[in-house]
Amino acid sequence: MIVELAILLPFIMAAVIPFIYRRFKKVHIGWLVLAVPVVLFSILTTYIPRIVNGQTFTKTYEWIPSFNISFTTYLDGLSMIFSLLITGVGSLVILYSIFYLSTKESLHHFYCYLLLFMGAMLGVVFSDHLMVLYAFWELTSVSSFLLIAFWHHRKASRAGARKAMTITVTGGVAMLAGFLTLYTIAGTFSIRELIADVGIIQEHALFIPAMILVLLGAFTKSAQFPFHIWLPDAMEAPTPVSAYLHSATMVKAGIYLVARMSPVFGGHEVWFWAVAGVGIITLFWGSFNAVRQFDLKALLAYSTVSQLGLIMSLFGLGSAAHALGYSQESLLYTQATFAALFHLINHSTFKGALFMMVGIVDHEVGTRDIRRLGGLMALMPFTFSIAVIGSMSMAGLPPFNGFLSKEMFFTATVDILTLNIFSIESFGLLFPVIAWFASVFTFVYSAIIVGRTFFGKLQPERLEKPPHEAPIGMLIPPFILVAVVVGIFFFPNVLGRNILGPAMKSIYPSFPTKELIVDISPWHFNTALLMTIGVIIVGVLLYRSLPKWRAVYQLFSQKYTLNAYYERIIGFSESKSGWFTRLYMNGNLTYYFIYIYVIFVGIVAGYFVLSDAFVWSPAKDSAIEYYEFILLFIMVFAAVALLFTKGRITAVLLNGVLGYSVAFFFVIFRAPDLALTQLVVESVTTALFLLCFKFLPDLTKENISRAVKFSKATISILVGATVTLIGLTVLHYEKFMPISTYFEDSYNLAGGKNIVNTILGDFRAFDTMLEVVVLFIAGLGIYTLIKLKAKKGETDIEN
Amino acid sequence: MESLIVILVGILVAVATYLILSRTVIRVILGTAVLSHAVHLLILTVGGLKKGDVPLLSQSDGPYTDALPQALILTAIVISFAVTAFVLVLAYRMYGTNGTDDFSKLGGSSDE
Amino acid sequence: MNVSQIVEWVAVLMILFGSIISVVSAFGMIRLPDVYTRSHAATKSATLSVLACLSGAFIYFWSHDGYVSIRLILGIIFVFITAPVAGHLVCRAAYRSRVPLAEGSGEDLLKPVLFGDEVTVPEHNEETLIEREQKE
Amino acid sequence: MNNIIVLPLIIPIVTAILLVFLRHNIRLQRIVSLVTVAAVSIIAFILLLEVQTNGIMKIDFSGWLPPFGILFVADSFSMLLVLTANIITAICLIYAFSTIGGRHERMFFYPFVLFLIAGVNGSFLTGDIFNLFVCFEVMLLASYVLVALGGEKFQLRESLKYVLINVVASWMFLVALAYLYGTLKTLNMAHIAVRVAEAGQDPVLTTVAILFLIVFSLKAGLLLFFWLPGSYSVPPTAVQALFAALLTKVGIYALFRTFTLMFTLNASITHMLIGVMAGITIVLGCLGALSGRDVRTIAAYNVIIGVGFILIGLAIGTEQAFAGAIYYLIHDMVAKALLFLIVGTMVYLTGEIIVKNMNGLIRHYPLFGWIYFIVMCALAGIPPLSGFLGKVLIGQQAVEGGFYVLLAIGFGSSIIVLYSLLRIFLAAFFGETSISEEDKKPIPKGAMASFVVLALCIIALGLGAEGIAPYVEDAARTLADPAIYIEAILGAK
Amino acid sequence: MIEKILLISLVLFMIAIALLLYRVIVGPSMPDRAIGLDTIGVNLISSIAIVSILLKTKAFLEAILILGILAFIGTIAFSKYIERGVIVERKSNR
Amino acid sequence: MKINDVILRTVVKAVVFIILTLGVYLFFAGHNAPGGGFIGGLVLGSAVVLLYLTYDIETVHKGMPFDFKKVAAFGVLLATGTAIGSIFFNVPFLTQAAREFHFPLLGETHLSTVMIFEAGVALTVIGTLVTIILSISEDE
Repeated sequence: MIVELAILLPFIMAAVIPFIYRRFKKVHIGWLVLAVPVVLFSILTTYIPRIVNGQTFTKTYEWIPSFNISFTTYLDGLSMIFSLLITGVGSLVILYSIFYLSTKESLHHFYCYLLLFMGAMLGVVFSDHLMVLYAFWELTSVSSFLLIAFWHHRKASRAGARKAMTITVTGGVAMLAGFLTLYTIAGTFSIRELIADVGIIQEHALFIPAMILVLLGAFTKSAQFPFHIWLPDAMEAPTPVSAYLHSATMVKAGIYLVARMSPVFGGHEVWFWAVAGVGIITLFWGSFNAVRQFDLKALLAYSTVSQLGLIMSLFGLGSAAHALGYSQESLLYTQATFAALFHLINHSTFKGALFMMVGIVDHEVGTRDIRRLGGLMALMPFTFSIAVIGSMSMAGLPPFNGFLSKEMFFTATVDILTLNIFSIESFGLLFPVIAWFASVFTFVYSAIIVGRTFFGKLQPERLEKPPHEAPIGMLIPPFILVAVVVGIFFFPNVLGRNILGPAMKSIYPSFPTKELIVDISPWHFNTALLMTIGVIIVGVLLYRSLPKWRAVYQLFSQKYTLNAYYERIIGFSESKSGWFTRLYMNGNLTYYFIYIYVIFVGIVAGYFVLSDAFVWSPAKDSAIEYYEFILLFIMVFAAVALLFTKGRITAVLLNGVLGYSVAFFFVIFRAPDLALTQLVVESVTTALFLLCFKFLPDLTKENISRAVKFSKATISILVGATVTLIGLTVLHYEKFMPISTYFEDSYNLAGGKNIVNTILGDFRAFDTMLEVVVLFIAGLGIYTLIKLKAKKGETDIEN
Repeated sequence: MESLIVILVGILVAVATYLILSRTVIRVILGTAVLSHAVHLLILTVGGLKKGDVPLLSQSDGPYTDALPQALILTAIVISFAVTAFVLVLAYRMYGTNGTDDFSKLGGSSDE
Repeated sequence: MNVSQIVEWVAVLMILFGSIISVVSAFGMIRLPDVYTRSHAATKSATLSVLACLSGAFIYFWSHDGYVSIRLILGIIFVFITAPVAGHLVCRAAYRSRVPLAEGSGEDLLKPVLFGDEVTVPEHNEETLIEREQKE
Repeated sequence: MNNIIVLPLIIPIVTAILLVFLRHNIRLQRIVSLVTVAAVSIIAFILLLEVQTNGIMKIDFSGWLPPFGILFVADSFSMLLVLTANIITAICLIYAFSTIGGRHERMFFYPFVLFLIAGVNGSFLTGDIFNLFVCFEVMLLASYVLVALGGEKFQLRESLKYVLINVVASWMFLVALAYLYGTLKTLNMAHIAVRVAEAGQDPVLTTVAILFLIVFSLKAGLLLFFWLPGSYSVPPTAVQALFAALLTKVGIYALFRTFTLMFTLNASITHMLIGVMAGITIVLGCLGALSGRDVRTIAAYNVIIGVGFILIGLAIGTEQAFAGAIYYLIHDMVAKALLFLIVGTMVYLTGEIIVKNMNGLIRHYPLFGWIYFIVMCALAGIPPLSGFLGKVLIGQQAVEGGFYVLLAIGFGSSIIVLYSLLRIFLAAFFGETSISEEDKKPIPKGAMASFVVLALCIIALGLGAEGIAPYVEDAARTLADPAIYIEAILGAK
Repeated sequence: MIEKILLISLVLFMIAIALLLYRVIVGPSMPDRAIGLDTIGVNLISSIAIVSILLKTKAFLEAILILGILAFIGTIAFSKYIERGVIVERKSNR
Repeated sequence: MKINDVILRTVVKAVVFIILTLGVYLFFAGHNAPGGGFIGGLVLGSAVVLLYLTYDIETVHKGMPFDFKKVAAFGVLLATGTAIGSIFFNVPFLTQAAREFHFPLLGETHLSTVMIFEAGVALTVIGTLVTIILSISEDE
């Protein structure tokens, strides 16, 4: 069906593109790619009537049914908006890219990434299953990483891509944790089922953590303050990518998530303040910073940040209606959500157009620096008109769609003051105030875009290429977008009823749809209009006096920007972790042994002492003879002498003495086989030591300080004591009979009278077999070790 | 007797640990050798000492001392022999190529 | 006291004798001044002690259990054959690695034969000879 | 007769010995070793299927019934690991064919690899704790030789450290075994479980359990991973990959067996300890991976992070968490093998080990670069690749069990993993290349094939996770309920 | 009585071994140690014989012979090491 | 400088046979008395080592032209082979076959495949021991 097709088609195409690219050398491969979004867009539009009628489409395919992970698609009003944006803007962007990117670029990569991205985005908006949503979510991060790093020979591209990936994936992981928490609460991964279980979910103790984690994902993706820093750097991508990712898709994923999850989380105070508050701060911070930018794309990036903040805060304000439940009063707040959805579309249109406009300027002039631009109006009239329409819409001026949604935004911020929950009375006034200031800055930077690029003096000597109008193909897509910008202004209610209404239904499932649809009137008079007029007046004044107050930005030292903090955190953690790692992983085996022994004593002895398990009952010991004392004494003597001996031969002989004494103990303890083996093995070991001494140096005195010696001795004694104490306790642990009594019947069972040997040769012959293998490996290993020597002079590639 | 042997094992382990914590290769290897002695004694001891006769059916009619630990020790002795031999050769090859047997000079973590 | 008991006693006394000799030889090992004299204590008296002891054990098992242990006989023969050779080899090694004679040993007639007229006598260090060899 | 269970151990041993006789016929050595490992993989697969129908299978050697004799036990958990281990070994062998070089091949490289895999298989299969020690030693000795194989200066240096630490660890294992025998007087794992249950796991037994925890932690690289970064960066690439895929996993397997079968009753202490150790391990591993400047070190610290993450599953201790840990374990084996193969090849291609000094590899080796990208994503747990499901299951159970700190550390680690690997990708694969078209070394076909196969495994394990779900679920069920295992070994009580 | 005498003998042997151990550790020369070790081996042989009688078992009689063999081989190896620095030569007399 | 080893060599010729006898005895005694494949192998191996000690590698190699690595390998093969044999008889792995035989000279003798297994062990031990010692000695 359509939804599966919508997700699959881009992926299939992405997989095919690299292979057919080689056959398509002559024709721009983009034409082929263009078919994908166009087809999808047209099919999706045919579904609009059914969606308006309240139909939804779901389909489930099993993925990992054992763990409740299934691929469930869900098409409703909300996903419709986003899917239309993705495919619609996608078509235009691909059309634009055909003219923007020459065939010399590695187009197969480009379109492959782009299609992956498109498919992933569609997957995000069509998934009903949280895990699948997460999967596509991460895929958007990955594919956007690839798109941003498309010109990976540029250092800035790589850095931007890395930042984008790091931040969005971090958010994604947090989101995953949030989803898992939701699953723990509700026992389902399906969003629809979650919405159905809202009651249970909100009661749960983990509700707020889950919410915050999910929001982290949304905020990072949508470049909300303070995670917005990746977005300006991501402008290193080719302009079509910026136009696509940062106007209509990638950054809207976070918005989508907030919208989608608001039936679950909305209505909680934390959600309201987090979404609305972060949104409004982002709005202000983005617009404020956009003004200071000299790079047109960076300016647009900050403007995107700010506009996303606007949409986000609208969703936050709108979530108040969830708290109130369905009532006439709460319908006042649903209008905020309606405005959010409306602005979402509007923003995509004008921002898409503006990005393409900047791309054209960049492409035809060779620079995006507004200090070098100016006076292009006459040379690039079409581009100029796109810029004017886009900017005016962005600034919120009539007769463009931005005006309408901006007005609705103002209305919403004012309306929210009537709310009497969420302790709105203390901070509520900040909303309209900040919104108004932000809009002033928005006006200013919109003016900058037009004014600095197209008015003023032309500086041909500072441009890379002689400026001229762009090819028609590059102009068509932005023209279509600005046409939509104007069109929506005049017929907003077409959009409102057919597209926005069903989406409202998805966000407020318990509300009657009709009541949710706001009748947008282009011509109106209210507080918001007054605010807009104020914005225009102050904005014009500020734009005029910009050079004078630009110095304000100098107050914000470069050292203390968020970017600088990000870099510093990364740098700090890399250097400090390096310092720390090298501190303890210093390559010195002695240290490693110390760590191991300290941990051993700490944990084992620590537990042993704390659990009070120590028991010792010497009375149960067997008798002891004098000569055994002497033997014990000899062993202790030899062991201690081993510590102080200076010659290696003596040391080895002392070790031999220990071994022989052990063998003698084996004799005393009635273990003839052991005694024999130990005797021979000990002799052979000693002989091996002597053999190897030909190649080894004599012992040298270790010049170590008294303190080191003391600490080593302490560790050793502690280790010895631990072993002893546990051993003493174990000695008299008499809860069980040994299984070995069974073996005493060895003659009847295995036909041998030597029990030890029958165990070795029959009962546990498997051990013996492997032991022989071990011996063999050691022998063979020694042989290779000696025979295989590194060739001298040969430079080794391994290191 | 058992307690004494366990204490002896503790002493041996302490000595072995001290040797293992020293910087020269030979001492460390000697430490592992001493440690293996200690371990073998320990296995035998916890299995019970002098609780019966030599585990040979032809020599007595029982009760016999626990034969299973003996079998385990035999396996362990062989393995420790194999390992010690290998370590020794490795040590002298290392000394031959690196020219020092002092671990504090053999730092060179791979992160160079 | 029957015969077997007497024989047992003889065996035990042989063992005791062996042990005493052994301690004596051990004292010799401690007290004697240089390696050559010590080897005398080791090879001669210690061999005597072990032979006495093993014979005692052999006799004991023979009379007590009626068990003729071929392994013990082999052991006696083996020690009997090898102990002198071992002593010889060690002494030769000692001399060749130039372990000095005790003071007051009198004239060393072998020295000019083996080492010619080298004047310097290196310290008795196990490494010296090896180092020399490696240099060669 | 279930003699088939012993084949994964005995076939490699026998062929390894036969290869010693075929020392100079390298071509035959290659074929025989590959066929052997492939055959073992097939046997493991058959057994895996059998276990599904027949339940846990066992073979009592020489017919001595447990707890008296030694036995091999095939349950889903062990068979899954045996299967994965052998498939990976086969792939690493293919890589080795084209890269290891005749010097190594004539010096019994293939026999040692076969011994290694025999030891690994034995460790996975055995049902007797002393036999586990012996199997460990088979594996370890082979690994000692393989680390040092080549005789380079740095190699000998690091391998000596590796060997010495492992020797000490082995003797500690014996100490723990001594205590175990001293208290429980038995060696059969199932019988131990029964006796521990009878004694109610008093403090003495818990002490023994903690001793085992320390010992196996040393093998698994849980907290006591000091030997790991050095020794994993010196041997030939194929060996590195094998080590990364197999060695620590055996320790992890042993930890799972110890604390799901034998010492389960004092979980508040033991599992808490495992959790704490796993957390610290991940943090330290992250610090190392973050700061690493050379590719091998970064890869080695990633192994450590993986170990910690898997053991979070053990620390949580629910059936779903076990399932997650098993998924992640399998994923980790495949992905780490591939990562090490790629890293080794990068070093070979550029002649550099420092990340900063590499550049632009993707220009000459596009497929190679994209495979790295895939493994990077898989290790970071990005869906739908192999690391995803394990991460999700463990994470979900961590939430459910209230292990929030572990969850945060575990999930945080995947970001660090991504960051550290992304740095390599951006520096070494992207950017301008300084190697000209003429100077570029070709990647041997066999090596490339092994990358592709492993990458396909990663994708298949992610997308087709359902394919192994029945086995994983069965394995997790057995781990969660030791009674199943005990009953299969000792008969119904 | 017999047992007591045997025990006394055993103690005496042990004392002898302890004394010889002093020689092994102190040296001063390598041959001293070699001789000391050889003698310890010989004394151990005797001790094992006594222990066998005490424990009333013949299980350890192999150990006697083996110990003798090892003491011999060890002494030869040691003396060769002292004398020539190598234990096994590739070609005789180079 | 030639060092003459006449005394040593003369004695060793006799001694080696004692050792070999003991080794073989230990090997066969294993089932009922202390001994067995491992210790027997070690003793036999030390006899070989004694030969190498008193003579030199080349001389001994002329008399015993074995590659001891392969001896060891053969030993392992023998040990594992008896184990594998049981697979073909459809009895549990490693099951040993045993039977009482009546030999004219030896009387009742218990013969079983354990013997072959133990022989494998012994061969491995000999082979490995000699391989190790020779490898080290040959190293320059």
